[in-house]
Amino acid sequence: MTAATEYSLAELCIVAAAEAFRDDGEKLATGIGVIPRLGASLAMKTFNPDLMMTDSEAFMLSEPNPLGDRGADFAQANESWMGFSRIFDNVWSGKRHAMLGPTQIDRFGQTNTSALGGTYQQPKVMMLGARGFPGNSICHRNSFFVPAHNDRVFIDGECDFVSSIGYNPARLPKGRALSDVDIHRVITNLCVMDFGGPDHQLRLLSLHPGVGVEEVLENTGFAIVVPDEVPTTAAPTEEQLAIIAALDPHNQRAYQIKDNPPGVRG
Amino acid sequence: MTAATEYSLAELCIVAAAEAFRDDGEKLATGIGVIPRLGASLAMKTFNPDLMMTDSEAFMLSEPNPLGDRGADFAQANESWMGFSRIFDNVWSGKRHAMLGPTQIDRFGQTNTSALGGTYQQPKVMMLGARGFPGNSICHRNSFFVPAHNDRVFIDGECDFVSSIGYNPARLPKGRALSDVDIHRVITNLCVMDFGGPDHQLRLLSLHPGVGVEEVLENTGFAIVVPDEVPTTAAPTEEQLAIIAALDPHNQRAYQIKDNPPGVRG
Amino acid sequence: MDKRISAAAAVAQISDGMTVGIGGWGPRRKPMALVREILRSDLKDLTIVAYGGADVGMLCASGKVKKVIFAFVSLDFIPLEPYFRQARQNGDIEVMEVDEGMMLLGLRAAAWGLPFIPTEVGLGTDILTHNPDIKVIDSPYDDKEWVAMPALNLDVALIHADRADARGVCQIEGPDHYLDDWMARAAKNTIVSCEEVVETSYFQDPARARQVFWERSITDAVVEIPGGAHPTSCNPKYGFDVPHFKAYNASAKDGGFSAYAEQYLAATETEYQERVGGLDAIRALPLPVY
Amino acid sequence: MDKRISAAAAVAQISDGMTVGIGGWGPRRKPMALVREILRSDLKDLTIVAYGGADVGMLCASGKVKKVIFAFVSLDFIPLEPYFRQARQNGDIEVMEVDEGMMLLGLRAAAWGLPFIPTEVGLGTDILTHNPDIKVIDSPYDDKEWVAMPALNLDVALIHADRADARGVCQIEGPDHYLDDWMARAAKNTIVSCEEVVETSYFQDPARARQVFWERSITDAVVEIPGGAHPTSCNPKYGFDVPHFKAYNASAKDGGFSAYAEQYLAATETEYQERVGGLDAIRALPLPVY
Repeated sequence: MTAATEYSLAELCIVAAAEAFRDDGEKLATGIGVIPRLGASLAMKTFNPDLMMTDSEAFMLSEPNPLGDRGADFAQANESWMGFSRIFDNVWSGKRHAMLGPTQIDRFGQTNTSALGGTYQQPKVMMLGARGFPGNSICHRNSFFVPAHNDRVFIDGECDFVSSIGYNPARLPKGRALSDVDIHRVITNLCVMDFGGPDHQLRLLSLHPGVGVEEVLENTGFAIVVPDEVPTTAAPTEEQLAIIAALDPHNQRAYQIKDNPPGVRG
Repeated sequence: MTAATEYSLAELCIVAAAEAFRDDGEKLATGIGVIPRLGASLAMKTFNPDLMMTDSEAFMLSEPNPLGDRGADFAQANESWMGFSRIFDNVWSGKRHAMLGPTQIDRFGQTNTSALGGTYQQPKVMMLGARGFPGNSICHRNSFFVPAHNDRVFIDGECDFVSSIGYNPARLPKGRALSDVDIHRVITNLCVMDFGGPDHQLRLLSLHPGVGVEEVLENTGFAIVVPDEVPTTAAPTEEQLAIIAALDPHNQRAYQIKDNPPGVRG
Repeated sequence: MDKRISAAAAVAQISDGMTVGIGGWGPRRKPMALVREILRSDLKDLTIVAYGGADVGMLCASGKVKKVIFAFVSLDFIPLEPYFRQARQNGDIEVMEVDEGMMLLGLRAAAWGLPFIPTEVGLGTDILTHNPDIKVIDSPYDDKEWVAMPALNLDVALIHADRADARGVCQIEGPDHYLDDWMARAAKNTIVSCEEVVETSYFQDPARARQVFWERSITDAVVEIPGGAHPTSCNPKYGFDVPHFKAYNASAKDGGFSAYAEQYLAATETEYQERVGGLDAIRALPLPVY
Repeated sequence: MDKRISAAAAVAQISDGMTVGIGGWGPRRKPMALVREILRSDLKDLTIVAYGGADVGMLCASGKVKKVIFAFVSLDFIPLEPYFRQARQNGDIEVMEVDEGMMLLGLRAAAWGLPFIPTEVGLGTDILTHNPDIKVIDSPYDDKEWVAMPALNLDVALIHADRADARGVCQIEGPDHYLDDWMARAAKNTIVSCEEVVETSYFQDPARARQVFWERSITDAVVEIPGGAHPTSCNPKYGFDVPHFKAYNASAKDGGFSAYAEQYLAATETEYQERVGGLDAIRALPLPVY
């Protein structure tokens, strides 16, 4: 368990993402995008072998698939059929932890994947749509990964379209508690956060090496809780880097954060 | 199409049962018990090849299975998986016609498969339970086969336990019409009937050869509609008898009506 | 995570008064060894949810049952389950009698975390008369009334599978898995007995992985009991035991369940299997023809 | 019953203003040849229900669409569908935006003849803000509020399968049938295009019969169009056409849909396939790696 000295910011984020899945036990870990997926895969390959993962198509795997072309000889480790219709049985059971990257995140932890600006009938920018975010957010644990931490993602005010439920008391459904919502970690290119502040405020948990509190505050469109002592995000170990390299043989991780910076700021 | 002169009452009933499925088009024909199943199978093999039928286990068949041991070489003609869970998708869609034999049938066409006498907490005779009758009766077409037509089956008064909805105005659910219920044919060892009388009264459609109207009336616990002219139930053709024999090679049909009487009363 | 435990340890997870769903259908693929382990226990006041057969009959006859939630209880070729019948006719048990499809909807509601699923099934019948707890509601979209079939939330589900790995990946190889997936998903604690524990690599073949009907996170315990469905069937491995069921049925009129239990139940499943002819005899039982 | 008809005859069964469900998922196994036949028709004012991809984009771009019921519209490797985006940003279409699982529940409600299925999904989000027709109801069993996801009753479903017989037994051989079974069951009229029409005896093998996800009574028309999913995938036969999708995406910025249509659509599917390289080229498209 030797801490590495040379690693990319993407690799640091992958390890931080893996940490988010540490205590999940036997949940379906769904990482959408290269860094979340590698994070979930790293967790499953190391400290949480009970995690479940799919091939992003129709089967559950007992070993995560490496990313990208796997060669003609590769045989994936199926353990059960898991087509899209069955995914919803899993979502609604709550036994899942998804990590994905919304376009907007507001101070309530509400997110937007749907539309920006204009009116709902005629948005300025149409995006993906609500996808499964409404269901994910109310049924199970979620984490967010943000490759470019800025105040266009962490916006002042409420999301233009609220795709996922957060900790907004004004939107609390009858008979439910805000604490039913489970936003676990928010991992960005600058830091790791959670919604563990008073009244579910966004809270700084760790700063990536070389990042200061001010930079986080400047790039976040709303107030966050900053503890007196903010640790530095743990560096990957050499063992973790080797596993990440094996999971991502085509180095897709190098293209996830602008300019693929090193993990420790120069 | 030669009308047979020698045939059993069971075979007459099988042909009458087949007639019940004539105009169904592409429905799942479910005949519970030897005579209903042979009736549905005969219909599928002759005048309604569009009928669907299962192997009574987990597959839909493109050709009905013969009854009983089919020999080691027999390969059934699967056309789709149709496990019990999928049966309900079919039931709720309405594309089914079931024929079965309830223990009690009352003047409303309500039936009882559950319990007789005593109290509901402590019935005198516990039977099968409601099974799928509540769903069948409100979702799709049903017919009944009664091997022993008497006033313990066709009871005076209402069923001890109403397992299936019928034409009882007092039980009509809000927003529905009695004509939504579709009890198609009632076939007994004496006659063929339907609920086509005024206000959905049970009505005599045909008498089996040698049976008189009086015998039917005496054995029915409530009033039925008797048209001025009551035809005789059509005799099987030789072709039909041959198909029935092929569908029932072990002659299970001989054990369905007490003493296996001939089709034409002596 | 190794979920393998003994039948006794599995049954020790059940408490008096719990709601227990039992997989299978009538005389088909019932987790009978687990049921027998309950018969050997001190458990009582259980609420049983099942497409019922001898599982329900035996539990009723041995005084384990407070309430049965059922659409039918039947041995198929012997239509009326003798001991369930006795229990009903003696007024020994509470019941919630529903339609087969209503039971499925209740299990799905539980699996999906819903309070109910609406249905027209049950309207106009005595299902509603005798179940005042099942509510009839209006729809916001039409002028009809609808039965709000309540979730059947299970504390425990008992299921018999063909194969499982130690982590709870379960395969049902037979032509039908019945409603077992919904029983498993509706339960807080799903206990699966199986004919054989296999390595995870067994499921790599997609054809086998397709016979896995729920995620391993749904399975809480795996109990390896070859022949554990006897006297019910475990198609394709073995059929149900017709002579045994006939003797079971006859015992209701002659000696009663205590005589049946004394003759067969025994202190362990191994001894039970010896008394019914041994595992090879079970595996040789012919499949039923429908 | 022989349900085989031409694509033109199938599309002639659709009327202006109908609600049309389209199977597949994003760029995967979409009945694109049937969609193209709609593009060639005079149809208008359609309401489209889909896990959407280029099917939705093309129909929007060609003015066929009044309303889209969607959770997403995406080409996956090109996340944002260019013409759906244009239609939204121009304010050209009405929408009912729901969660993916809500759509599934709406299809199931339609398939099961229910007015709605309750769910917690959508609570607290703008799904409800912008869909005042989706009602929130109380449960008779708890003190919570629940979204009553209304049935998505389809006039027509369009689906692409691998094989079908003339009577409408349809096989989906790929690893996932998506929600196509629910689209088929939710529709009054289910039109299935397929790679190949086979004899009924093809399905005798239980492994093949297991890949049949709805009864033939659900299928109303069978249209044989090998390669009919192009440019979307039909796993295991072919993958989606990445260069074609890139050209399609680029056309939105350069020439618009009319330029795309002029280049590719043509008067017949045969001519379309010639223009995109022929059936052999389609069948040679590599499967995507996820």
